[in-house]
Amino acid sequence: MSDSVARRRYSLARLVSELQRQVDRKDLRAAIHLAQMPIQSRGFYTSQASRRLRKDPWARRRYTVAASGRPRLDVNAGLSKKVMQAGATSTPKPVHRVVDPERFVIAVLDLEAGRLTAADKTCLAAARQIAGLDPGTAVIALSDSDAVGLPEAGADRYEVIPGLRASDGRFAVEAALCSLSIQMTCRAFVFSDTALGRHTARSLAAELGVTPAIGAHDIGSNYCVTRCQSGESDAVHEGLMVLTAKEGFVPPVLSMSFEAAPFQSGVSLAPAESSLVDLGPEFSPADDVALEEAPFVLCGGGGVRDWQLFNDLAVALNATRAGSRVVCDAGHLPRDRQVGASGRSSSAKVYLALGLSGAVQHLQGIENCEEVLAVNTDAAAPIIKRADTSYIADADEVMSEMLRQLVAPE
Amino acid sequence: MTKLTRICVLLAVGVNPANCRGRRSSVDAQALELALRFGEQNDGACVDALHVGSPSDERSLRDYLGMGLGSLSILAPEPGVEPAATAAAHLSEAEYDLVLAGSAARDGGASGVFPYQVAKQMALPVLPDVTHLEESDGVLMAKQARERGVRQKFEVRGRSLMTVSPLAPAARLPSFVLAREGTLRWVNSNDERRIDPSAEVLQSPKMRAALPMRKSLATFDPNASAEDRLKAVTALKGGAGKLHDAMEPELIATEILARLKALGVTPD
Amino acid sequence: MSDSPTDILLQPLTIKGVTIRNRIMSTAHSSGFVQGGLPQEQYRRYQEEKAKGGVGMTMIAGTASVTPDSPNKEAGHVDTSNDEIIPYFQELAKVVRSHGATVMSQLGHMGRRAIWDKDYWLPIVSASTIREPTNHSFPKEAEDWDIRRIVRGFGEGALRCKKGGMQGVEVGGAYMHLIEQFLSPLSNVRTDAYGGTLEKRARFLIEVLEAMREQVGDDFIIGARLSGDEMRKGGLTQPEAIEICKTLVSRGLVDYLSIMGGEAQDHISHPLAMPGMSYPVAPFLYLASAVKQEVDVPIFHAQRITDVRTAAAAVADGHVDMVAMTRPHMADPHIVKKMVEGREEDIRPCVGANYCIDRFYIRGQARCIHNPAMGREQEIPYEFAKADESRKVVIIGAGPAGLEAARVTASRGHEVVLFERDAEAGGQVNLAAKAPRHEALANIVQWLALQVRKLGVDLRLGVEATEDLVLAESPDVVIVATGGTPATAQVRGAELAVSTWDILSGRVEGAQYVLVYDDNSEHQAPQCAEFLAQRGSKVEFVTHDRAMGQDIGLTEAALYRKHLYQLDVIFTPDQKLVEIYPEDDRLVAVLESPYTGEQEERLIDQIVIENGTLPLDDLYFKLKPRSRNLGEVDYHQLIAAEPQRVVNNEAGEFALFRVGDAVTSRNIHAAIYESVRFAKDI
Amino acid sequence: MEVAAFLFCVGLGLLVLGALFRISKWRQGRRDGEVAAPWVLARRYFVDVHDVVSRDVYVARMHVLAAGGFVASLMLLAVAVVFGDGSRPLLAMGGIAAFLMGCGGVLAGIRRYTSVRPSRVSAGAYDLLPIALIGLSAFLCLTFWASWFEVQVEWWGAPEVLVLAGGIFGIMFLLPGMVIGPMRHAFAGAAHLIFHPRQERFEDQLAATGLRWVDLTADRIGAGSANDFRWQQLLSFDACVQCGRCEDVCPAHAAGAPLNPKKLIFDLWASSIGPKTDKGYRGNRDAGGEQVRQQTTDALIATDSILREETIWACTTCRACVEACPMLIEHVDSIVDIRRFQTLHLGQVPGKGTEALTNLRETDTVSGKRLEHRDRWATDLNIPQIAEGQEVEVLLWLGEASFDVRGQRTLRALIRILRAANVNFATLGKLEADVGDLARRLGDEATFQDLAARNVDALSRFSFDTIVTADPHVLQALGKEYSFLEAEFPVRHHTQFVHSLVQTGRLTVEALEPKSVTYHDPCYLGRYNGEYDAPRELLRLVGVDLQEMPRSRQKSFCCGWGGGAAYTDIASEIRVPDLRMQEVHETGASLVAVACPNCALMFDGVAEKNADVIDVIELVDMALPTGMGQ
Repeated sequence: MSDSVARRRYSLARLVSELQRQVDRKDLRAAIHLAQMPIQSRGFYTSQASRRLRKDPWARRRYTVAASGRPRLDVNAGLSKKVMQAGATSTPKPVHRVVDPERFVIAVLDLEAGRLTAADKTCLAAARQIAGLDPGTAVIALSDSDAVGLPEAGADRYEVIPGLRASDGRFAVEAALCSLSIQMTCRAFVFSDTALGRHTARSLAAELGVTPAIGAHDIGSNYCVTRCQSGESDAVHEGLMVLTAKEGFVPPVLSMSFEAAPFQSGVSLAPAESSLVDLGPEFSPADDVALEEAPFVLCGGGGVRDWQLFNDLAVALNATRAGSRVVCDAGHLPRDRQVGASGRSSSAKVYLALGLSGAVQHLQGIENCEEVLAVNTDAAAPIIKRADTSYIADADEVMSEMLRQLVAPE
Repeated sequence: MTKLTRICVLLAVGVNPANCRGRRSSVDAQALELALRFGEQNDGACVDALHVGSPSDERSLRDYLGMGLGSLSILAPEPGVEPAATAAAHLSEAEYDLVLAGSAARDGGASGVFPYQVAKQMALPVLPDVTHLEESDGVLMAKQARERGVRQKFEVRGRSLMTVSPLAPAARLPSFVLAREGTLRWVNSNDERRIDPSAEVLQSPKMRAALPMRKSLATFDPNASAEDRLKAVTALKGGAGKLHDAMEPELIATEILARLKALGVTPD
Repeated sequence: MSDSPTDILLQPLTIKGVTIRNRIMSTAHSSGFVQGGLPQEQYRRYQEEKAKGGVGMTMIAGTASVTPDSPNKEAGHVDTSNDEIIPYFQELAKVVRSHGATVMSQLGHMGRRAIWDKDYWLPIVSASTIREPTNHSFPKEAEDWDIRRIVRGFGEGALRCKKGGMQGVEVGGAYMHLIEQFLSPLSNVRTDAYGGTLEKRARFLIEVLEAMREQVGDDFIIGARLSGDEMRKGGLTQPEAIEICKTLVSRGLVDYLSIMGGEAQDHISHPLAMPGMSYPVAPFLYLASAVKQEVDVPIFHAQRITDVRTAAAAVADGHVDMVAMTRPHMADPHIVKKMVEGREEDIRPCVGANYCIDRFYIRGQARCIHNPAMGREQEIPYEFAKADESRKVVIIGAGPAGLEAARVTASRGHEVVLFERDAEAGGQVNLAAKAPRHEALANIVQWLALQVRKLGVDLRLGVEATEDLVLAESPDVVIVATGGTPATAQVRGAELAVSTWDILSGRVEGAQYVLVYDDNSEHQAPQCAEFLAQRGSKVEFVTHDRAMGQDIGLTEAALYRKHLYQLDVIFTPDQKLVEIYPEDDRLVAVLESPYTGEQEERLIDQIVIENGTLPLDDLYFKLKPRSRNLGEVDYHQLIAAEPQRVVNNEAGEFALFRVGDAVTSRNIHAAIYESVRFAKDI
Repeated sequence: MEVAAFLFCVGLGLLVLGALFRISKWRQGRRDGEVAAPWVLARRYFVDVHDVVSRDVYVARMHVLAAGGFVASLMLLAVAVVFGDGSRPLLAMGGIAAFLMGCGGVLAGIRRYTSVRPSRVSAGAYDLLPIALIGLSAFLCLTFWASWFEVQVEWWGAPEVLVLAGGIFGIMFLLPGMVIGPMRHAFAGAAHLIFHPRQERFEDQLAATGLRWVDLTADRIGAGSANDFRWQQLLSFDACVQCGRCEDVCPAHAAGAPLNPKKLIFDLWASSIGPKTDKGYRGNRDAGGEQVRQQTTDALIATDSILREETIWACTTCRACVEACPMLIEHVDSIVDIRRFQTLHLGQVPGKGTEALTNLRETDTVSGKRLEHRDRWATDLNIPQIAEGQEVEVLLWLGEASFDVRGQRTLRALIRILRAANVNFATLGKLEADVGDLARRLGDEATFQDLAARNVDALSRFSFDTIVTADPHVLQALGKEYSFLEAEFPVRHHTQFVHSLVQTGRLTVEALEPKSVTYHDPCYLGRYNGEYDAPRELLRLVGVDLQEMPRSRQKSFCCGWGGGAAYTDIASEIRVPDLRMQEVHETGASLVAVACPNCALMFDGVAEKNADVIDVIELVDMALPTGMGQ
């Protein structure tokens, strides 16, 4: 695309951002045009030169200038449409309330920097499955720090118990949870299906003397099912359940929103000396991690020309590589790197899309990504709609810049 | 602290996922592998193994022997005897510094709890999903497999029980001759505590023939308005949609890198 | 070595003693291949090809009308209202089953979706008198005797299917046909026993199923195709749909359910009910899945499941028991065969252009945008026999026409050289794929290019073929598929305008105020308008026609409207562009109403004209005198699918054919069809 | 004459002592297996050995002259001395014989001292042979000449003393050298021919291609140290001439893998009955084995052993070396013996070998699949499964290939053909376990015998005329290696069976449009089972024009899969299949026809192929008259 074109886009978009994106481009332009027009004509006037009637269809729409100084249309569905496209507004969900509940479902969350992980959401959804909409049963979300998004995820109550997710193998956590189950009727303890979650589930089960259900794929109000004996048979767990839910087998909570009110169980962790000392994490080469697992995916599209650069950047960032169908067809990346409806799907924390236009089918593959960053020359590309942050620029230029800054000494 | 010397690996009989045939549990074998390697690297460390339960499937148990165990102790509690307590008693007697077990010897939700029951009886801390064991100047180091390829490092001061992750190094091929010649040693323990039958019934899940599993799809709120339902199907999830235009590549790069750091996906 | 992920699709499924060999089927759909209300050879061959290709089950008919007041004879539908059908069913069943496939038939009544002035000119009937927006019929409200006779019709129809060797019958209760017209509050405002509560609205369906069961007995498969959610304000909701399904199953009225999403009452609901390339893959799978959760009969599902991997996942994850790949089977009836042979990449993909549906609506017969053999099985084979002698074939132009010609001649065993001026193959299709929502069109040429490469065609990209280059190959056959170049309108100042190609290719950037003038009535102009508007231009769409996209079929036309209106494009039909002249730094377009002769002007920044293409035929005319047939084509032989035998010039060195837009401005299907017609006999 | 007599006696004496010494070495080996009567020597020497030697005419001539002349002249000398027979004809013959030996010496000299010398022959002591021959020849000629003219030779005279020196050197080099020096092969070779570890090969070449059964209850299985070998094997190591013919034909060596069959035999000799070092070795070494190694322990494979672990796993068991060896040494047997020890005693199998064996032990398939899924891919074909009491013509053995898309394509073609010819066939369904070829080649005799038992049990329950398989490894296992269970099944390779179908007119094929095709002989079909013509016949029938590769039929070059090499995957400079595809390319053929799913797999894996890979049977399928086999 020629520079002049690019520049035109920039200037346009600057105007747009100046108007804080509430005003759609076309209305802005219409306003500008309105200013240019001979006022008296109302869009109908005879051309001096040709003596023919001249009509401006746009002028038929009446523009006024609002107090805000922004142009506003009185009859035009267009504006409201655009706002809806931004996806922000949708009808608020009804809130499900529980008043002094007597039965409880305990959901123990891992959290990642105060945010619910995919596994945590599944965990809460599973808890919700068990509690249902029974006004007498409350889902309590336990975590060791404050979390956002609990109401949507299905928590009626929440409590922060510091040190809850300490992975030092001592039984303090289990003890605490046990005491919970003694002081109130717990129907189930649900954990995120992660190393830590499974661990606590098993050791709590040992503590309570019940059989845990790790990776339950079918969860109802009073039962959950796990698959065993090489898929030959199902184990149906009932009574007091200690479980983790198999990823992808619990329907997400949609129709309702929940109170997520603070809760005081009064339990706390008995300070105990542990012989296991956590020395922190060690990262492994990202390209060895499966796409579905990868926390950080670097995805290249047709806009990427320098694939050496792309690969170098992936290494430098320790990101997992991925590509669009076109890219994999062309052999720039192996087939198992293709993201999309007919390829693999990603649920990355960060999905950095470079030079990727984003066909519908590709976007299907990244629906569950938490944050999408896009670099693309075409402001009209579908990926821009999907992205949380988009940059209108040439992918290769940005890549080499990133690489330069990564290697450059601080 | 004392130099770690004595390891015991809890070994169960597993099932091959492809056909229901019994075999050495692959992850238990990995636990044994970890122990054996540790033994090879640290002379003086001795590796024992214990199978709790009836030795119904001798061939599978012998495969463990084939990995280089001189002998495998078998603790076969009487029916009705609490296996974990029995095992715990046996293990504490021998005063092992480290007890290893596979994270889940078989598939199924109930699997993998036995080591915890034992640990509870022995009051040992449990470190789950270990992939790596090493001793450097008297200190035992372990690595744990976490989500997304992360390995958490731990320093172990004192006795503990660890479960070994399937991501640990693959188990060696059993030697036919060693398997043939190794000895299965019957042992017993002083704790013959009985299981409370009522609790038994209460806990153990009911078995039934497998029903088809159903993955839950991204469904849409059936009570939402028709338009919303339609949009949910046809329009894909949209992001915050912040658009930066006419920014210099240099600036973009800086911003992206900063964002990546903020989200903690790039190592500092 | 590994199990293919698609293996799961090869598991047989048994319903009431009928074993379907795999989990892939084709649903009932209108094709227009049924003549006189009877499935005859064309339709038989069409269904047989899928059976040959390994499909598990094919559901024939797309509305097999059970009474005369539902369209049949003149509309290319099946007429099951009398016994005449039975022998035709028997023949069809014999043929399909001989290849190991299962065959069933759908039964239906279109109610108000029928057209009154066709067939027997009988009054149109529906649940209520509400007018049907797409086919414009004003229905009468079904009286008690209407209901009686139609219910009876379903029963007798079912029996005729059974006698006809069908292995099951299905009630067409979706796509806003009569049964859905009763089920849906949108079309049923009755206050009697057949309207009001869900139970009452479902009564008609239940009576129909009971009548059928009574006729065919308990050991015969009866299924129903229903909508899982109409997704229309005031329409049938998901909970209601599930409720209906549960009732049917609990009463043992159905042996399976086929669940789809949406309905088909007006223009815009059609593209949703038959989602094409503008929609995500498998958008409505969740509806079928939700039903499967509630009932324990096998669940079938269709709607934009275009590739076998998606299909496999749908079964493996337990959402459905059978996956219908109906349009994909039009693009390539040998899906299963190729899948089991590990040749997935050789499956001609359904790109979702919906040409099949749209072509049926505007011209009465379904065609696949890039599979010319569909519906022409008598004329065009799927596997080409080797030619007796290997010839040297030179093809100029690697657009759809040239690529298809290369594919066919190469698989006939000829030595093929294919010249392409551009750096990549694809021709105008690459341009069309630049249009919003139409990226998937590129798969048409991607697939052809892959096949051509596999067949070892000597593809010379970036080489502009000249007379000498062609003759240097001393060819036996030359096929000129050079395509065309945009034609500008015959108006004064036309040189001031740009073409849709200029815009879509990005050669010319869209200006602020643009007038798009459509003198083609096809996809090009609306695509270009959408492209411009999406990039911020204010577009006025002017055409000489009654409306935008006159020759675009139902589903695509609706989608263009939807998106262009959303982008605030203004439509100005019934205006002719007569002159363009500059004023200051802008342009003035002079429009004239052909009806009143009045002229008016537009002061704008840019004028885009779509006027089809003019053939690029210099090379053709250069080669013509040296060819044996002097370029002449014998249309009788062409229609009879015989080899071209014209010889006008004994001294001629080669046979010369011209195909696609190199002849005259048409579309993708025309180009590909024309190629294969010549190529198959070379 | 007396001098000669004296020298001769001394030489002979030393020879006897040396022989006893060698025999004592051989006796370290295990006593096991039958031996033949001495007189078979002549036939085996003049037929079997000659077969191989005569492939190199020059060497053959040289050997006849040298060895013949040597033996003859010394015998005549003996007669002359012992019986004091000075008769002129005898002396004349002696002179001539001695002269001919000299000529042999000259030929040997030309081969070893000029540019024609091939790199494969070993240097060192071997290079002294021509001098020894010529020296001895001169000495004997002089001796016989002198006695003819009844003159006394003045040995201390100026020139004579040289001749005498030559004579002494010659005698010592050739007589005692025959047991302790480089000429070992003369004595050991003769013994080897008589006591050959595979007596059966002299009755029927192909009978000896199956591996030997081992007793799994024995306390040592396979060869971990020298005395685990049978004494015949130790003897065979002694018999090596180091002519290097094996080295020339070895695919592993060609690919730069750490294996050189000649060096392997030397190492086996050195570490078992030799000097426990490879210092004395003067031939080409194997990749990675460049520096001299010294061995202290008895273990054949150890950190300091002469033999290295990767060497024994690099072998593809293609038997090219065995076929090429003029001394009929059985390299493959010894390699497998060592592998058996490595696998069954130590459980040490490199690369993917471990995984493959684990799968075989746990699931009866190499890739760890459910047996029930073996014909999943063919649901649409609904292949009949054999039932008890049912009579079928062909039992179709699907094999491991049925888990691989590539192999499935071949099997489809085969099934279409069987249907087209109205052959009544069925499969074993889930009763078919892997035949165990891979397990056995990887040294896991235990798993092999287990699988074999299972299969034999299944097969003996049903009645069929013949088993047909598309996999030569199945052909080999079922046909030859189950004999230890007294189980003999009629097995035929698909090319053999389909060819017979055409011959008996049950199947008709039409010629395809001309393609230029080359055919790759699978080792297990060719060298192992002697089938070279059926596939070629089929290719001829479908009317392709066959471009033979220089290395074809018996001389065929392995694809690199055999012996589990594809699984142990020992590093080499190039991959074996890449080499072979290069040869394919040189024929200019656009297609390489194979008759083994594993060859197909290997060739498909070649990065830049310039020829497509297709199974012979797939070509036949294409050539079916349209409409058939549907």
